[in-house]
Formats: sequence, C-alpha cells, structure tokens
Amino acid sequence: MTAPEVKPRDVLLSVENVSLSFGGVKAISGVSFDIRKGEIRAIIGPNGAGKTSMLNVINGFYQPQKGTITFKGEPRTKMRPHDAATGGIARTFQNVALFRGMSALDNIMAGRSLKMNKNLFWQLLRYGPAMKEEVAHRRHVEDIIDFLKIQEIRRTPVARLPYGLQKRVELGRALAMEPELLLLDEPMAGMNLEEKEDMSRFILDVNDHYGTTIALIEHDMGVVMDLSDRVVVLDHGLKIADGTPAEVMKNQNVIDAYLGVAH
Amino acid sequence: MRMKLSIIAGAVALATAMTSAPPPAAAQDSIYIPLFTYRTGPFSGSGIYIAEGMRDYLEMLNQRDGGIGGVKLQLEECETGYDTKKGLECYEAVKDKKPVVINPWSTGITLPLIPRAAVDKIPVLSMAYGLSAAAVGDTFPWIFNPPATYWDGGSMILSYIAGKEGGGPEKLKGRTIGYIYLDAGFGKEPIPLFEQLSKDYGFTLKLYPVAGTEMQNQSSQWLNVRRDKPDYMIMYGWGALQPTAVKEAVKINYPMDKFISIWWPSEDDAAAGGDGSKGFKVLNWHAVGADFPAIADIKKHVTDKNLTQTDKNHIGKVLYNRGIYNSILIAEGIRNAQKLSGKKVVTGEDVRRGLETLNIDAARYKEMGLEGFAGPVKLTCQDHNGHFATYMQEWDGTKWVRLPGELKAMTDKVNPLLEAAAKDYTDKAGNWPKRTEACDKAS
Amino acid sequence: MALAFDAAAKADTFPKLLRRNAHLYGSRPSMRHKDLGIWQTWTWAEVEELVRAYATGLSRAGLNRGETMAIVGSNRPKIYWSVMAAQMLGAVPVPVYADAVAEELSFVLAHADVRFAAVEDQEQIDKIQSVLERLPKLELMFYDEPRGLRDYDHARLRSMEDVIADGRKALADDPKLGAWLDAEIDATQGADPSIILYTSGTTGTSKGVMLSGERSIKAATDTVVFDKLTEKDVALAYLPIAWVGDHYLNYAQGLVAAFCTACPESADTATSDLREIGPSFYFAPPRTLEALLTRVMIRMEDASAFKRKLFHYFIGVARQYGERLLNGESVPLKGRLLYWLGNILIYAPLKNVLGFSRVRVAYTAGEAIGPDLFAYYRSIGLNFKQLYGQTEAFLYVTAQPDGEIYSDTVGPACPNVDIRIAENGEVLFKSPGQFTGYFKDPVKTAEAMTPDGYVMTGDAGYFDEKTGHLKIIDRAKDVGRLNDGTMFPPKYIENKLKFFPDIREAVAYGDKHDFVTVMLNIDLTAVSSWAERNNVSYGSYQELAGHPDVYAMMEEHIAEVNRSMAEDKMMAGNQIKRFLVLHKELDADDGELTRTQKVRRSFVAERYAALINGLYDGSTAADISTEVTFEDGRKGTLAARVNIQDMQTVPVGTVGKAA
Amino acid sequence: MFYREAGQFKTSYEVDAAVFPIRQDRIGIALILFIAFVVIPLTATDFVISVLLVPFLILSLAAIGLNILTGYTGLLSLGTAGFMGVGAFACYKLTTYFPNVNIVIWIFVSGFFASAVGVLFGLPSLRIKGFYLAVATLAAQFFLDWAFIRVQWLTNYNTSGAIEVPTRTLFGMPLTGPNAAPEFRYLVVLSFVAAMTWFASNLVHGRIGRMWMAVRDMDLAAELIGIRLLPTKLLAFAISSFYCGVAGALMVFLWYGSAEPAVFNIDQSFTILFMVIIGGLGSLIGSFFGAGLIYGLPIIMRFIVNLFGWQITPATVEHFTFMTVGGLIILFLIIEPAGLARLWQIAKQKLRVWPFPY
Amino acid sequence: MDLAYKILIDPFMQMGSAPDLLVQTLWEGLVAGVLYSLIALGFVLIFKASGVFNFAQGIMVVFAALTLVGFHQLGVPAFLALGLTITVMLGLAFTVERVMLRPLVNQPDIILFMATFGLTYFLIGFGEFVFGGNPKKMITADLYLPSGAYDIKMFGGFVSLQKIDIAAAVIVSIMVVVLAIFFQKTRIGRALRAVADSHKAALSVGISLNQIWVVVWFAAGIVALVTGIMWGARSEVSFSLQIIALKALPVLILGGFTSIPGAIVGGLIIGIGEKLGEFYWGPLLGSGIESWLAYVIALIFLLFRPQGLFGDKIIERI
Repeated sequence: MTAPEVKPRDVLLSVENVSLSFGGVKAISGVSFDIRKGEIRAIIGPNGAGKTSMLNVINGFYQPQKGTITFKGEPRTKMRPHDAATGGIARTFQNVALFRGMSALDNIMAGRSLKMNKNLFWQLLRYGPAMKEEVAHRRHVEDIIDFLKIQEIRRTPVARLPYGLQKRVELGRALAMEPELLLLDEPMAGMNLEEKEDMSRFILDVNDHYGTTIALIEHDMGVVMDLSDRVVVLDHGLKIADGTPAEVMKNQNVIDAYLGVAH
Repeated sequence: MRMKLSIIAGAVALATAMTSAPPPAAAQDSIYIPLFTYRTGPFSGSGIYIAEGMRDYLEMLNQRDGGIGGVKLQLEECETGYDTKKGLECYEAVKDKKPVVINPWSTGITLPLIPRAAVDKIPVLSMAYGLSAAAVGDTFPWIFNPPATYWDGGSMILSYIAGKEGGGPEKLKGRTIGYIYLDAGFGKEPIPLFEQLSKDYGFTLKLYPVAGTEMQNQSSQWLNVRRDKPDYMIMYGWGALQPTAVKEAVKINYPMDKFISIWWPSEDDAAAGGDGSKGFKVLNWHAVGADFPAIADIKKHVTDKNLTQTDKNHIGKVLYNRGIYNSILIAEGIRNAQKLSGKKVVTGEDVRRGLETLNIDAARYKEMGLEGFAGPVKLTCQDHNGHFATYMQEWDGTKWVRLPGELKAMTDKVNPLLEAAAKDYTDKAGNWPKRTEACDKAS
Repeated sequence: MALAFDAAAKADTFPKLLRRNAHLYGSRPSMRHKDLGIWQTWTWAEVEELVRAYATGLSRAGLNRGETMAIVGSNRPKIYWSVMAAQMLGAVPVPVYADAVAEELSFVLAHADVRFAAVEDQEQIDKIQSVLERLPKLELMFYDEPRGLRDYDHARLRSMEDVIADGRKALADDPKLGAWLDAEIDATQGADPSIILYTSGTTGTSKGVMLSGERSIKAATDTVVFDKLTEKDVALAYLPIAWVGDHYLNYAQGLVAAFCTACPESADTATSDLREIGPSFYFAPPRTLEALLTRVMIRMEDASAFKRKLFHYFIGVARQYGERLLNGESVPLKGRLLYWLGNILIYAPLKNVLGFSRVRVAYTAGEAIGPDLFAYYRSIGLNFKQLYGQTEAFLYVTAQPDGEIYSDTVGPACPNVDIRIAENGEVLFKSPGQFTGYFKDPVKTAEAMTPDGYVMTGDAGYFDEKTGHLKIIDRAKDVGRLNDGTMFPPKYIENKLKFFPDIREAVAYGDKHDFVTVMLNIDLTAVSSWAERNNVSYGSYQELAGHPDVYAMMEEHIAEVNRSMAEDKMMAGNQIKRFLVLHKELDADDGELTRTQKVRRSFVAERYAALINGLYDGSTAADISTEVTFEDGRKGTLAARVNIQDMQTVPVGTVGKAA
Repeated sequence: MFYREAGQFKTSYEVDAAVFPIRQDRIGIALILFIAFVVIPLTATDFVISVLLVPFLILSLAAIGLNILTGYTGLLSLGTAGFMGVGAFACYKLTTYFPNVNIVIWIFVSGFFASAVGVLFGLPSLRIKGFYLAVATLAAQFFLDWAFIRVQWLTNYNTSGAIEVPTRTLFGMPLTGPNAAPEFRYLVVLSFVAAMTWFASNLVHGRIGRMWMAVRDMDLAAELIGIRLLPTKLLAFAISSFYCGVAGALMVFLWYGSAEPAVFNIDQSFTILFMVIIGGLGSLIGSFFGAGLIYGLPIIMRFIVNLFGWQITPATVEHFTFMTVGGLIILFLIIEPAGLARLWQIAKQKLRVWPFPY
Repeated sequence: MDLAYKILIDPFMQMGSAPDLLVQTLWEGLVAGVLYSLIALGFVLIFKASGVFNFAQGIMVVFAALTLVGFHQLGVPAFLALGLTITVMLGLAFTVERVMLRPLVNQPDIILFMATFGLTYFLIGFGEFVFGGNPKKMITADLYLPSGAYDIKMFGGFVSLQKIDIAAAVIVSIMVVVLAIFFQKTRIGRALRAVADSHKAALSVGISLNQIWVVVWFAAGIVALVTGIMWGARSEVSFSLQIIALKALPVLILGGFTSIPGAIVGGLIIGIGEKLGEFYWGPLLGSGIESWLAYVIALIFLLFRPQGLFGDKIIERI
C-alpha cells in the first residue's frame, strides 16, 4: 500500500509516433509522449481531438495502425484490454461504465478478479481457501471504500447511485486492481463544483497514497492546472503541445486551438 | 418470515386439499374409466374425432344399458394435449381412483406407463400404437395393443403392394419403395422390419424422414421422391404431416394409388389434395360410416340428447369409428372381467384378465349392434395383439371406399422381431419382472 | 457479579479496572468499532494488551505522571485507548470536543499545559497547527488516521499505530518493563485526578473540571448497580467524548460494568450502526429523540394509507395504555390485547428498525423534554428515563427510578447524593462523584461550592410535592419575579409552549411585571401543513401568522399550558395572560437568535419593545417596524400590525385531574 | 415486520459475506428444508409428489442452469432442452454400459457431458451477442434434437426410439423404474436440487459470479479489469449446461421414466427460458418461483376447476388455462418486469423496514 | 475419400445430371424462402418500430387464418370474411397496444419478448376455444387463389411450378412494394422509420408512439393473415402452423432484426440453402437435416457478420 519511492521519475509508458484511423478517418496521427512514474499526466484538447482514442489505444481497445507503445520498458503489440489490465493499467470511462446490476461493493470486488485465483472447486464450496481469499480481498476493498468514503453506499446497487458517487465507485474499481497506471477519462464530467473538488482530492490522494501514476483527460482547465504535473495537448489527432501546465497555457498553438471553444 | 410461513401453510393447505379432493362420486357402485384425450394442441385434428367416438360409445352404453352388466361406467376425460408431461400428470391424477384401464392415446405417454402398469395394476390399452413388442403377453401382461402392430401394418402394406404387383412378396424384387415418416419413435419403429424385408425380398428402401417441426414443410422430401421415383410410397404420418404429404404428392404428380399409409389419416387429410388425392390408400381394420344399430343408438341416446359435445358430422368418420372400436375393446374387456370374476364392479386386475380372454366374434359384433364393423378379435395370454387382418381403403375424392380382400400380417417375419424386441426391452430394463399373473381360460 | 463489584471497590482508578476486566472478562468484547464494513472487535484482554503497549509507547515518547495529554477526536477505539493509556501512566487526559473551533481548542490546550495530544486525523492536526504559536508547550501529536498526512512535517507527528508498536516492542524486549508498568498503575491513587473535562463554556470561558478516579468509579458503581448493568450490556458511543455524559456513561460505566462499547463508523452512519449493534444501554438527548421522531413521522407519511392508518391507530393505543403498562399500572384486558397486537404489528418492528429492540435502560437528559415526545417513546415500550446532572457532579445528580417516570421531573436524588434547594431556588448537591476542583482555578472552585461543601448547579428547581422528584425550571440567574413575588422562570414556560409542534419559538416576559405574556413564532412547516388540511388560505408568513384561526389555535395551546401550570402550586402564578404571534420568524441573521438557535431574550425585548408595551398596556394590537436582512444580504424594513390577545387563566386548585 | 435485525451485527467478513446474513432468513431456510426433507415425504400424497414436487424441483434446477447463463452472464440461450437431452442420453448410455455403478453417480456425471456440448455451442458467444447469440443455441437445440432421433446408438437401438429407463437402486431400494417409491425419488431429486442450488449460490456470490455479472452488465469494462471474456462465458456455458444436463437426467430417470427425444424439443427450451424470465433474471430463488408459476399454475388451475366440480369439459378448461396463464404472465410482467424474485425482494425489504415504507 | 467425394463432388454431379431437379429445388427453395420472408417480415415490422421481439407472430398467423376460415364457415362470403378478419386484426393490434405494450413501455427487450409469450398462450387458448382444434381447409378457391401447376419441360425433365406458389411470390412482392411505399411516402411511415431510429425523434415530430404501435401491430397482423393463407394453402390451417414461425428466427438473424430487405433476402437464402442442403447433402446424414440446417447457415453467416446481413452495425461506444 505504501508507494514505492520513485525519485528520478522513470518513464512508465511511452507512446511513440502512434497513428490510428477508422475507415480513413484519422483519429490520432503520429502522436508521441511519455508518462513518468508517479506523475499526474493530463491529456487535454478540444472535442474530437482524439483524447479518448488515445486512452483506448493505451489500454488495448484499439490497435494503432502505426507506432509503438512501450509500457514498463516493454514494447506492447497486439494487446487486448485484459492484457493491459494484467500489465497494471486500469481505466475509468467518460460515461460511467459500472456493472449496473451489482452493488458498489461487488463492483469494486470485481476489480480484484484478476488477483483472485482459487479454483472452481473451492468456489463451489465457498469455503476454506476460497473464503479466505474472498475475505482477504474484501479487506483490501474495504480500505478502498474507506479511502473513497463510500461506506454508506456499499450495498447499494450502483444503478441507483447519483452520478458523482458512481464515478467514485468506478474509481474504486480501478483502484482495486492496484494499477501502476490509472487512466481517467474525464473523471469530473457532469459533476457540480463540490463533487469536482472531492474528486480532485481523491485523485491527488490516490496519487499520493498509493503512488499510482495517473493519466487523465479533463475539460475543466482549472482542474487540469491544479492536478497535473505535465500536460499533453492534442488537437485533431495531432500533438500540439507538451509540458507543465504553465508552459502549456502560454503555448500559442494551444491558445489557438481553444480559441472560440468555450471550456 | 411469517409471510414465508403463510405461503408454506397455504401450499400445504392446497396440497392437503388436493389429496382430499372429492373422489369420483359413488366409486363403489360404478366402474371408473379415465379417457385420456387430446382435444387441444397441435394434434387435436385427430384427437377430437377419437375422443368423441371413444366417449360417445361408452356413454351410449350408460344411457342405453345402464352401463355394463348393470354397473354404471364413470367416465372422466383427462386432457393430455398429446403432451407426455400432461399425460403423466393425468396418470397420476387418475391412478388412485382405481381406473380399470388406461388408454394413453400417445406413444410418448404409453412408454413410461408400460413399466408402471404392472406395479399399479392398471392395464394399458394402446390400441394399434405404442410399443409393438408389448404384444408379447408373457412379457407384458398388463399392456394390450390389438388388433395389429405397426410392424404388422408395415408387412400388410408390403403384402398389398406385392398383391398389386400380382403375387406374393417375391414380386417386390427390384422395386423401389419409399417410406415417408414422422421422424420420431413411431415413424422409425417399422424401419427394422422394412430393412429386414428389403433384404429378404430384394426391394430397395428409400427413407424420407420428416422432422416434427417441419411437418408442414415437406418440399425437400418430395423432391427427393421425385428424384428417386420409388414405385410405391408408404407413409407413417401424424397430424399435419399427413395432409401436407398428400398435397405434396399431388404436387409432384405422384401416382396416388401407389401412395399407401398406415391407419391414421382421416378424411380431412385425404381431402387435402383435392381431386388429385383420389386413389390414396390407407390401411384400416374397421368399418367407416354410421350404418350400424349401435351407432344409431349413439345418436339416439347420446348426441340427440345433447349429452356430448360431438359434432354430428363427425359420426361415422374413420377416426370417430376408431374411437368406438377402442371403446368396444374396453367394454368387452370389462364384460369379460365381470364374467371371469363374478363381480359387478371390477378392478384393473379383473379387466386385465378380461382383455386377455377377449374374444369378439362375428356373432358378438351382431349382438352389439355392430355387425360387420370389424374383424373378430381374440386375444390370449401370450398374444396381446392378435395381428389381425386388415383391409385397404381408398379415397374416392369424398369418402373412404373399402377395397376387397383381407390383408394378413407376415407373422413369420413379424413375430420373431417382436419376440426379439420384447426380449431386448426386458434385458435393458434390468430385473424386469417375470410374469406371475395366472392365465385364464378363454371365456 | 458480586465479585466484580468487590473488585471495583478495590480498583480505585480506571487502569486498575481495566486490569480487573482483562482478568475477569478477558474474552468478552470490550470495544467494537464499525470499520471497513464490519464490527472490528477487541476483547478486554486485547484492549489491556493494546493499552499497555500504548502507555509504554507514550512513556517512551516522554509522557510523564501528572502531565496532561489532550485527546481530540470522535468516538473511536484508539481515542478511548489514548485516555486509558494516559491514565495508566498517571497522566491526565484532557478530552476536547472534536468540533471545537481552533480558538476554543487553543484555549483548552494552552490552559491545560499539554505537551502531547492524541488526535484523530488530518482535520484536527490542521486545526492545532493553525494555532501552534499559542501552544508553545505542545511537543508531539499522535494521530489515528494517517490519510493525507504524507506530506506533513513529521517532526511533531507520530501515528498511534507506531507508538503502540514501539511500546509493544519495548515490552517484549524488556521483560522488566511490564512490571514497571504495573507499578505505575498501582502508583496512581484514587484521589489523583483522573481526567479533566472542560465545560462547554456557555457561560464565559471554559473551566477544566477535575475528576478523581476514586470518585468517578464510586459514582459509576452506584449507577451501574442502580440500573443493573453487567458485562453483557452493549452501549453505542456516539456522543462527544469530551462531554461528561460520554465519559460517564460509556467510559466509566463501561469499565465498571465491563460492558461493551461500540463506536459507529462515522457520525453519518450512527443511525444504521445503532440498528446493527442494537445496544442494551442507550442515552440520547431530547433533541436527538425529537429529530428521530420527526424522521419516523416523515417516513410514515410516505407509507400506504392502510399502513399509515394502522400505525396511527396503534400509536393511539400505545398512548392510551403503553405508559401505564410500562409503569406496571392496571390496564383493562382489552387494552392489554390491543397493546399486544400493536406490539406485534408496530411497536416491536418500529423499535427494531430504529435499533431499540434490545434497549433495556435508556436515559435522556441535557434539557427539558416535551411530554408528548417523552410519552411517545415510553408508550411503545422503551424504558426512557430522565436524569439530571452536570460535569461537576460527574453527571448524575438525580435519575428516575423504574416506575416513577414523569416528563417534567428529573427524578429523586441518586443513591448517595444529597440535594438542597437554596433560597433563590438554586439546586445544590453533594455527590460521591463530585469534582475535586477546577483545574488551575481555585477561585472559581471556591465560588462554585457552598462553604459546607455543596456544589452549586446554577439551575433553579424545586421538589415536586406529589412525586417528591426534583423539577428543574431554568438557569438560576434567569429566574425572575413577578411583581407579586412569584418566581418567574421564563425558560420553563417557553419550553412548555415549544413542546407544541406548531410553535417554533416562544419568548416569555414577566420579570418585574404583573403577569406573564408571551410572543410566539409559529412553526411554518407544521402550521402550513395544518393550513392546507384545514383550507386556510394565506399569502405570506405574515398573513398566516396573523390569521385568526392560527390565533385560535395558539390560544388553545396556551390554555393547555395554563391548565398544566395551574396544577402546580409553584407555577400557578405564572399563567399566561396575554400573547401575540410574531409577524416574522426570529432569525439569527437579524441577531434575534444565537447561532445555536437560542433566543437572545434581551435583544428581542429591545427590538420588539413596541410589542411588549402593547402586551402590557392592554391594547388589542400593536404596530411594529423592524429592520430585516434578506437572504441576499440586502436590508429592508418590515412593518406590521400585530394582534394581541387576552387569555383566560385558571384559578389555582380548580384543576382536579392529574397531569 | 418479522425481521428483528437490531443486534445482528457482523464481526468478520466471513459472516458478512454469508449468503443469508439475516438470522430470520436462516431460520426460514432451515424451516423450508425441514419441511421439504421431513414433513413433505411424510405427509404429501403420491400425486403431489409425482406431479407437482418432483417436476417442480427438476424444472427449477434446469431454470437455475439457464439463469446462470442468461440471468447472471447475460447470454441468451434457447438450447436448454438440448443440453438437458445431452444429460439424459449420457446418463442412459452410461448406466447401460456400466449398470453396476450407482445411478446417482451417473446422473451427476452426465452433467459433464452436457457441459462439454454446452461449451462447444458456446464458442460463438465471443463474437455474437443478444438475440443473435440465441441462434447459436437454437442451432444446438435443433441439431441435438435431430441427433437424438437420428443417432440410434443413443437410444440403444430401442425399437421405440426412446429412452427406456431401467430399474436402478440406491441403498438397496429401487430409485428408477416402476417400483421406485415416489417419496424416495423425491428425496433424491430434492437432495440434488438442494445441493446444486447451494453450489450455485456459492458460485454466484463469489469471484466467478462477479465475473459473470461483470460480463453481463458491461463486457467492455469487464475486459478492462482483466476478465477474459471467452473463458468466462464458456465457464458459464459449462456450468449452466452441467445443471441442465443433470436436470435432464433427473427428468427422464426420476420423473418421466421413459422419454422420447421429443421431450427435449424447442418448447421445453422456451418454457425454461420463460421460467427464468418470469422468476427473475439473475436470481436463484427466482428460478424456483418461475418454475413454480409456469409449471404449477396450470396444474393448480385444473385442480381448482376439478375441486369445484364445474361442468366444464377438460378441453375447455385447457383453453381457459391457456388464456389465464397467458394473461397472468402479462399481468405479472406489468406489475414487476424484473420478475417474481424482485417482487419477493420488495416484499422482504418491506418487511425488513416495517412499519416504514422504505 | 469416399466421404469427401460424397460431400464435395457427388452433389454437383447430381445437379449436373438432372438440371431439372436442380431448377425445381431452387424453385422450391425460393418459394419456401418467400414464405419464410413473409413470417420474418411480421417480426421485423414490429421489432423495427417497437423493439419487441414478437414471439406471438406464429400464433397470429394461425389466429388470422382461423378467423378467416371461421367467418367463411359461418357463411360469410370469402372477401367479406377477409375484410372482417382484417378488422379483427386491427382490434387485436389495438388491444395489444392498450393492454400490453402501453404498461410495459421502456422495459427491457427480454421482458417484452416474454410478454408476447404470454400473448401467445392467451391466443392459443382463445383461438382453440373459439374455433376448436380441428384443422381447417384454407378457402383458397373462394379467394380466387389459383391451384394446379404449370409443368415446364426442360433438360429432359420437367419443372413443376405450382400456381399457388407463383401467386405467393407475387403477393409477397406486392406486399413488400406496398410496405416500402408506405414507409417512404406516407407520413406515418416516415414516423415509423423515425421511431426505429429514436423514440424521442418520433415524439418530436408529433406522432404518438401508441399510434405507431397500433399501426405496426396491425401491419404485422395483415402480414400474418397473408402468411396464414399461403401456408394454409400449402397444408392446412391448424395450430401446428405456429411451429413454422420458428423458421423465421434464422431468417431474422441472417437478415438483421430491423431490415425489411434483410428479411426478404435472408428468407431466400435460408429457403434455397436448406432445400439445396437437404436435397443434395441431406441423405448423407440420414436426411431431415432441414430442421437445423437453417440455423447453422445463419450461424456461419453470423460469425462473419455479427449484426446480420442488413442489420445496423453495432457500434460500441466506450
């Protein structure tokens, strides 16, 4: 649970010259950037800039036509989402992608599936090793629940939760995977100010408490400036800027891209 | 929690109510005959005729004679919808009311009842359907399937064909005979016989199975028929298979006089082909039509008094009369049983004995007001079927016309198969009980 | 059990009691805490081991005998253990309200000379650090919840976990340390201060009330015997630990009776945690009970019509027979049957849903409780009782014994408590648990005591003639006199009025007047729903407040209050002669209420002088114009003509029926 | 109303994760089991046992099987009857080849055969979803149906073309065949159903159940948390078919006593699917409710008609039964589309918070 | 080797050696396909507009045909009976919308599917109660539907084209054209398409969903009536006809649930495919493979196009 000490922030993931297109429509063209261990990396850009596609490439939903992705020093080719999960990449979605028929607790427990391995026999009995395993992971999940302050809704089916809490549960599910890299797709979309503040706090705490590297897409520039260590800006599938929030804000390309677009 | 309890309590109450349901009125002075019928469901087209004939005849006995031997027959229909599940439900429902005989009217229902009959001491009358091997009385003392088995029927059709070809079975040599059948136990049963005979007599057998779900969609089968050009077509069909087959045969211009079916097609089925189906032939063993005193009595005592739902147009139709025939067997079985046991109110056991000594000769038919209705029936302890002769009837476009001549089963071919099948059945069943029931002298 | 109390008698400090409990009830639960989804449980033996390790760790961190240690946090096991661990070393724990603002916190911590503080989490640390310059003596803070503290300067911070681990290791490494610790425990005397509880400071600055172990335990033992509490009981600790109530009810009684104290997951989940744990010993202040009842009623409003009817019918039945059954009075068979039925259909499930199924002993105290409210809980079979006490007494002064429960008395004196009423009506007492003095304030200590050793409560009261129970009427200093010399306790009258749900606020006048008058504030929620039901149309608050039907309704309420006061010789003179209904709600924004929603009587008197004049000059209406603050901060003037109505009073002694 | 949950608190995750965390529920289950295992065999008539209870239990088991696939994993299957048939035929073959091995073992083992066939037909589920997947299972249904008829080896070349159940014993008493006591058959069926329900409950409450539900609720997100879709779906197919297979074997051996292949036709598949839907997708207890309603309602209706001795012909009764059942299904769906299990849950919740409405 | 020969070569040899039979087989496949399409069309109409998978389409076929024959048996002239039957189907559409669809609006597909099963049960009971279980003859002649066949000589054999089959093909073509015009040109038809795209969109053009449901159920009822007449003419009008409705499933899968052209093309593929399969390859497996062949054909197609031939592409948004 304690974060590994990472001083000279190593590169955790690097995206090199990645291009992706759908039936001739270019979503990403030749984008390169890296994510360093322990940092909060924001990916911003106007609508249709290819941000979500970028995340989808990183965690294997899309296979890029060109370019390579190196994760933990290993180039990844032909990666399926579950490979990404095994490798330590977790993800939340722009539109909450929770398992709607399950309770918050079960959703987060489901995030532990990868780490649980007791076989069918014990599962059938739900006794002995299977129960031990269940309890051990429950313990871990309870820490997350405590961390995200969602104790009261533990047993509530997620479909009945307000949007803000659903997002929190989704974050919890991602955390349950103990990821090395956490991809957050607009974690604050559709939230009110208070919820945004809470979520920002949680993101910082995750980064701080678990030492998780975070890459996030966000529209709210204030949030991005507050949270992120470095920002990469995409526009129409191209990278137009990369640097600290302050640098990026001053970049003329960025200003142009955002000009006239209310954000 | 209490709610659960109350549900349970309710269920228990209902269950108790079910057990204490009023038994059929005056069980002591009447004979209880459950009639399994299928007036509903996909096969109700045949089922309605049969149910009507079966019930009307027995009801007539009640009205005219006050039952059999002075004892009222208590009739109860149980609707099976030709569904095995419901049939079993019916069986369980009537089992405790001391029925004297069960007519399952479905091979699917008959099969599970075969082993139970001996245990529950209720004879099963599966008239010309069910398990052919049940004809072996020594093995199946409780099962009766007169007057002929499907194997008998098959052999009779082949004899008929041979006859048409102008001689004995050897005339079949070199011919091609097509067999179109419902792809189920019933349709498949005669195949071993046909195969055996095709070997013995040197004809070619072509099989055209029709799946239960494809009964109304036979164009492929008949295309095959057109390609294979069999000299004769034999059909073992059921329900919608039959009219569709007749139509398809007409469609491909198959010579209808060479299209011969086992005994299930009704007038409706034959009429499906319109004028084209003239010449279509069907095996039968009893008369068609209403020109019998007993049937007149049915009209007088039952239909005219509105004691039945029977559509008057149905009386005398082939399947209606088949229902009557079934009831004749029951009634005679009971009459015999009364004679044998000396009791008025007989039990299933008595009726089993009654059926084993069944002997309906021409004189008896006359007595019953059914002179010439069907051929004599005489069963023995060993032979629960009789393998009696049948005849061929031909569709003339409006009605069935009896063709002259009797058709006899090739018993020499059929019986060994039956014996073998019966043995096979008991071998597989595992400690099939030896017959312990005593055998009565024919009365 | 006898053994237990013998041992308790010998154990004159809490650490000694802990040792006894670990010995006698080692495997019984001592503490439960809803944490991480389940009730984490510690037995007495485990608690003893933990606290010993903790104490050792604290000692190694520098805490010495006689020193004070601040305890800031909510009801969590480690917070309680911090108290125990400090006491084990002979140090004095100083609990502080967790919701205290930095200002109060700094006062207490500075006044108590703390070098160490055991705090719950980042929030408390932030608070303390913001006033750190005023706390030169503070050396080290021990925290329970590490969250968010990663980037803090850890020079002054240590986690309790580490302290305990350190102590545990030390104990394991050095076998002699255990003996030393035992010696430390034994070295603490019963007369030594056990804890310092700072009074909340409604009057002036806080005072540190010092309590000794011996006295605390003696008092607690008395009440444990009184209420037959045993190690099988369970209590839910959800009240502030710095409040004497929690320290007495849960900590002291818990250690004496060795019952299990359960800590809720958080303040938000206290209700559901209450239901889960199902305590057998329960304490709730009236406002909690009132809030609970309101929630019950609101939830019932959403029920189907049938269920609602059923509910109200059986609540009616309970009202009729419930209390009588509880008090063991005779009830007709029909009543018994109906109550039995009601118990199956309503009361038992209701109590169960609220978490009261297993409550055996329940107390309420802190302020006056409405008779309806009180009767409500009692009628459904909850044995709620009232007690009266204060920090200086280590809570108990009086308590109602079973079968002698009245909503308007607080019961007779507790065992071994001696009560005297002073000339001015002030209640004085002498009790086994009474404090040893105010910390660092002998002057105030002396002021609070009579020369013969009685403690002055500051509350006015008298013994009810019929029952012999004590009745508390008001703060002694607020009690005035009518011109005829009758004692006039405004709060008593106001409370009686406020028990009606229609009345939100009441302000009574009478001091130095001939008779009593009141100004009322209607409760908008209650009255508007009443108006809706009775087709009373209105356009504004002002219109509704001035509506004749509303006046009529208020008149009824006041008449009832008058009738009830007429029964009591002491109060009969205080019957209300005239009243009015205020045209606006008293509002904290206008300075009429304190931020804690208490009426600032003198300010109101000044502001509404015109109305008060009207009340006393016999006019039937009075004009008033006041400045108001709107929600957006703008100010405006509100002028109105307020009707004033006369009341009939009841001649003393004509009311025959018992209240 | 009758729940007394105050004071029922959990001090460990084992207890908290229990299937029946509430004491009153545990008492209820114990009571139901007691009635089922002790009271009913002692009191119920043959009719009730043979016609109502044995079929009800067997169909419930099949419904549980399908519920695992459709309700928990979200894979619509119309091949249930086919998989049941595989179990039945496997059991028949096994017991005829090895007559000396106890039939109970073979009934259990036959589930594995159904599993294997289920997995085979589950393979397309990776690519195909929803109603489209139903076709893959329909192909299984019709193909298996055809195979049962066509492959005579399966029926041991019986002339009847049907399974003819031989007499087999357990503890020296006949369990199958005509001499088997209904109570005995019932107890064996009940034991199977109780044990397998318990297993299913364990599964769906644990890791595997969560994985299934994750796949059901959102397969993309499931993949993202590291769940491999194909193995998870195939496991659901395997377990589901296992249950169906055992149910099929029980159906033929302990209920019908003899069965033509037509027993395992598409209608049966539909019937089980409807039991699952009306009972409640994703609910084990719903499987029982659904089986009870769809199977039991017509029987009870017929019984009620008989009870009152109305002068209606059985055919008319049948017509009205069809109409009423059809109407009731629609009515139930309108009242609670999530199935009887949801109604039950609501009722239970109401009782738990009684007298409050929520 | 022998098997490979039988699978890969022999059937084609047969086709070559008896081309008349091949033509006949194709024709039979075409006719069966047309009739499958017809049933599928009923499903598609309803699915497209209301997302309901109408399990009751099969029984509606039976019910419509029985009603027609039933009226005729009462002595109503054939075409009047046809008109009355259409009225009955309209009444059914109204009732279904009122009693079943409206209370179940916005429920998951599977629930509506289940409800149509309830409807099936009801109609079975009701139909048997009113009309009795006897199979009936379709009144082809009274409806001036042709009978007999054209026997066309070719390739040294003949190909027999049943006039009723030709009529079926013609009628189905006309119906498809009419439906296409209805969808393209009429206001309500356009609304229907809008509904298929989005319920909200339809509401925004001011057409009540309820009306649309009535219309599609009515249309499906008419399709059912035509289906009933055609299939009834091929065999008989009885309750077992509903079984044939299952054949629509693979057709739908193949063609996509929402596509009318898909239903037609899918029907033809299935019809021709299964006739060819049964005729040329069936005997290898002991015949009767038709019962499952259609599903396997559909399955194979699906593995390559999971959304059906004409189905809307499933777009997975994440």
